Amino acid sequence: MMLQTREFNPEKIEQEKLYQTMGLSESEFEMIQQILGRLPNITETGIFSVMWSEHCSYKTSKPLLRKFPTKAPHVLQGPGEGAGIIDIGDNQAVVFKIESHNHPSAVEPYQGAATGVGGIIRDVFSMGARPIALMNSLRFGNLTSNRVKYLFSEVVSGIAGYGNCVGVPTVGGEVQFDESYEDNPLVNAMCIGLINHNDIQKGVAAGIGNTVIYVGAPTGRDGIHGATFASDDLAENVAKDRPAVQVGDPFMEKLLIEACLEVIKSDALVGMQDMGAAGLTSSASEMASKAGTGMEMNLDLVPQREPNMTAYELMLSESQERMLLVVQKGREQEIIDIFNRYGLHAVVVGRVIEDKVFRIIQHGEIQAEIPVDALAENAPVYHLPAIEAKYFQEFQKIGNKVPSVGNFGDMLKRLLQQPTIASKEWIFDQYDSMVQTNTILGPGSDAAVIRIKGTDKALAITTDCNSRYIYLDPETGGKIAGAEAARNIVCSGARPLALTDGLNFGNPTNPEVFWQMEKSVEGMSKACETLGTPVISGNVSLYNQSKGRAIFPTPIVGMVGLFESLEHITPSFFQEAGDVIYLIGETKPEFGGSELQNILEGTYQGKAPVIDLEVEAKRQTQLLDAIHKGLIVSAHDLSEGGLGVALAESLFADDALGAIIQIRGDETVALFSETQSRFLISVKKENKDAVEKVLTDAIPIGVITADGMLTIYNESSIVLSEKVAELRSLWKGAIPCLLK
Amino acid sequence: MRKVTVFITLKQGVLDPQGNQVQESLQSLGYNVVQDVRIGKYIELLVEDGPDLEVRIQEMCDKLLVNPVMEDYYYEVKEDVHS
Amino acid sequence: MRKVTVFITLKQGVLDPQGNQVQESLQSLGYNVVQDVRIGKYIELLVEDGPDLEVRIQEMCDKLLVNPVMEDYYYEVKEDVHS
Amino acid sequence: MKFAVIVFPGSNCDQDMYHAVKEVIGEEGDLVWYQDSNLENYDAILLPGGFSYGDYLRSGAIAANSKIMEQIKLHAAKGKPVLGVCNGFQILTEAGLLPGALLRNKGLSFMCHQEEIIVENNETLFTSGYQVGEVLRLPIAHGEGNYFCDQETLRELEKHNQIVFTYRTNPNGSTANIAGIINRAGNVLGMMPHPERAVETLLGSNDGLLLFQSIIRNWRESYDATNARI
Ligand SMILES: Nc1ncnc2c1ncn2[C@@H]1O[C@H](COP(=O)(O)OP(=O)(O)O)[C@@H](O)[C@H]1O
Ligand SMILES: [Mg+2]
Repeated sequence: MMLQTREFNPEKIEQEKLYQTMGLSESEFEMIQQILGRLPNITETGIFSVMWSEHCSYKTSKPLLRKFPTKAPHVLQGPGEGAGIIDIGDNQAVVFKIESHNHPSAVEPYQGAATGVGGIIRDVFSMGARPIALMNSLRFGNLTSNRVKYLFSEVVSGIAGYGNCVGVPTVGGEVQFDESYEDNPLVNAMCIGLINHNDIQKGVAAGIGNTVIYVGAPTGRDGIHGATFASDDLAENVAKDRPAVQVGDPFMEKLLIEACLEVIKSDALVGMQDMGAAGLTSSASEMASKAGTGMEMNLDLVPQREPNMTAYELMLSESQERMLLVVQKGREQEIIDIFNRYGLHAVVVGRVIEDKVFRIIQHGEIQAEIPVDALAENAPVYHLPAIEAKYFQEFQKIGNKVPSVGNFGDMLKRLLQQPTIASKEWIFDQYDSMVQTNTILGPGSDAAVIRIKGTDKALAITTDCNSRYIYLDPETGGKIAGAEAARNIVCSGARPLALTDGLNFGNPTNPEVFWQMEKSVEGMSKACETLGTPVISGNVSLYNQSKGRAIFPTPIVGMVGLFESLEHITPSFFQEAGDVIYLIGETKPEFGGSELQNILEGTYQGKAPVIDLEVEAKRQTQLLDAIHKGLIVSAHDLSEGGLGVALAESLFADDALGAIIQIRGDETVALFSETQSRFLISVKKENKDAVEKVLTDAIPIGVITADGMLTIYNESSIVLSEKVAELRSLWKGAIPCLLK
Repeated sequence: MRKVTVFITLKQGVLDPQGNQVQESLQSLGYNVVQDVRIGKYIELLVEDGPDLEVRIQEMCDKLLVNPVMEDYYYEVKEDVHS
Repeated sequence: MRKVTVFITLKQGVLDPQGNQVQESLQSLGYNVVQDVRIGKYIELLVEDGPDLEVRIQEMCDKLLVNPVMEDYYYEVKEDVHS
Repeated sequence: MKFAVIVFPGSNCDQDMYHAVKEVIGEEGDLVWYQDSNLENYDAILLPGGFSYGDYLRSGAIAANSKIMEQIKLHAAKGKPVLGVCNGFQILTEAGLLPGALLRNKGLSFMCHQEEIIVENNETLFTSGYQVGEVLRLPIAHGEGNYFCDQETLRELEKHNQIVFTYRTNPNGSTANIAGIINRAGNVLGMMPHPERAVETLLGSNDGLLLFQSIIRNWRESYDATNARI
């Protein structure tokens, strides 16, 4: 959209309702007139439209976000800043956040994913933290159409291309494939940083008279209206959004990381923020609003990539790799020198003023003057109606019946080849998961484990969200998402600390969609409360729908846990023949939203598995206790595909190992039900008594062998007996095979 | 058999970090005469001749070779190649 | 100001896996007429005009733009560009 | 012994290399920014991995044209050790300190995992601690590690025993499975696998440790020899 400022005078904007094409409603336009006491010009209208977009203002999701528990003694920074911060002792803290880049990735998957990674890294180092790990959570349609395969492989290369170049290891993630994401892939990236308490940096424009400095890439015409674009139905004709494509420059970002982390050490720095969605506009107005000041900026000083850029374009551009700093007046040069040493351009573009307004000057004229709080704080908030979805009421009436499975061995093989279950090696082999030499367990284990150099501590990181359960039953599914993330952390031997959430939904003005949002947030909140993991940051991505069809509700949980000792690190794979295998938790016939249902019925219906958060918390506490006592050799949680899949996965580290397992009752239930709050552990024979004392719900189900076979009995009859090597090669080959 | 060359460039306004870096490097090597660098792709195809050659080339570009979201292209049909 | 275009190709004998893959994809899209695909670089330079223009271009190619171990190149000096 | 780890804009394994040399092995070392070009006081130069200059144009090409390379060439000409790992290897070939070039991986994707690396030559100051035929588990992490040279160069490399490391199973299409080569003089080694990522069992392998220890031991021996002569 190339708007020529001159052609659009304020009267015309009002009369022809041009503000609507920018995503502002009539009542919002009226609010703007009241705030300004006059009609806004085109630049001002643009500024309001991006700042009041869902992406920047959370105008429809704010009431829901308030439900999340956000406080705990170890929370140093909750939601509100670039990223949240958690204390991990010894004057150290971890900083993390997740962010979506769904719409850009649908239009240009490589660059969309790459710039998504770039953006979340900036959120973390702008707090003063060194980025130490990346995760990603992806959703695509079924890997059958060429378009989906293209989106999938380009998104993965985009994440790799950016993350590998900046030198931050991508240590894990998750991906699911379901039809509902066919036209609306989800690309959520999470970044984790490490910081010393005294380096914590906030995005504030404090101190009247202080200087505003712009650093990084020059501003171009790319990504104009990216923020509003991210807040609207994905246009069926993506062609018209083409000019919105932003190209990432990971090399520039790497220089920015190093330079900014050096600048942080200088007491001349007052505040720093990255220019994310809505670029200059949001960073400047948010920094001023947080400090209770105003800001004046001269656009003639802003580095520009193209000639003749208008104020409108400069303020709305989403060019990547840019930062805004406020530094003490008189000390600009020392900061500029640091950037120059890294080959980066840093220029003075404005100053902090007393008037709490955001004033933009270009060519000697005031182009915009807006009260800062109106932009950053006082955006309208909507309480949208929620209606319990019809499909949900139908699903609740369906009883739990056990599907019939012919050959259990064959079914296990089919399950292992389902792309959602199959090995993700094709993805993570493309990521540098080891740079920075801290990765103890990289992609491929339940949670990634990163050591903290110079200490005996380590972090466990995971992302999880089974959106099928959330679709069937948003509240239960929300609880499961929180619980599953904690489960993965606990299996690795770490204590869950806190989480970041990435809320991806359809159009919130559809009351059934809003109901999904509300219920899943409530479910997640309950899980957070019971498991003691506050929410410290997050992101909302709405309007993920096209042709009137919304994605499955997908509130992703990114969780971080702490190891107080490296000795607690526990693998998810079986380790040695002779060890005893236990299943923690009883199994019920629960197939709603299961992978088995997907295979047999090609759809999801019925009830989601039930979850009792108290039971979940008890088992997690007991397991962690047993791990800390040194009683557990390996631990893996049960998720998609149930016990059968978990057993196979536990054997995939070493072809030589096998297992003999004894199940009871209905084989289909025992092997493939997706009952929650279950774990698969292996222990030394001599520790059996001690284990049973601590883990009150643990039932011995078998033993690890050295024969490379997975053999499962029910009483005395063989249910299945398969070569581990064969299972493994099917599991490993499934995704590459689908992409051929 | 025809040799076809396709020239793919980044659309105007699309950032070319690679080109920018090469320009800077050329300048630091003393080539201050270089005012701008843009880096694109150069594809050589060997295609069987036929009446609809040009139509096919355009189709191939639109479907696969060129990313229309970010790139522009033009092509040249060159000499007969005897195979 | 002159526009200079540099065409860089992989030397004969150097494998071009990307070209091969594109060829395969074209064939699977039904373009069996495509017998060979080679992918190279296409660099557009904007250079101040001068008597030794061509010498400089060759120097820049030899020093930085092209790696003679694996690449060949040719270039064209195009129209005057008014700046 | 004093190591210089050269940091180019975009290097990203510089800290890892430094950590390996300094914290794990306990030797002296500095991170040297590419503009601080006095390398005279260093005994060995380490060119770390990463994406110098974003890998733009060709990986290693722009760094190979930077001023500090003159110093590095001087250092190499004196017979002092130079080790280039991954991007460092790419820089060394681009700078002409080692023959050949590193092309895009045959499979076109970046790849990162542990590989089995065979020691082909242990008569170098970098590998004297290993046995010929020994299999090392070392991580690789590269998109352009496909070593290429023409037949003539390959014969030369073979003839002078310059192939130091090969892959047990070729992951990237490299000519003759080459994972690392050394110059004729035997003091400049380039390799795609990352020994600095394999110095602690906690992270999966310490098979790279002996490489650094070989450099140090050989330096000590020649240092002692020189001192004895004086
Ligand atoms: N998009 C991705 N990026 C990086 N790693 C991934 C990705 N998807 C899956 N993985 C890795 O593959 C392994 C298996 O993932 P998943 O099947 O989702 O595990 P789980 O069901 O235990 O959560 C995990 O270690 C995870 O980190
Ligand atoms: Mg798991």
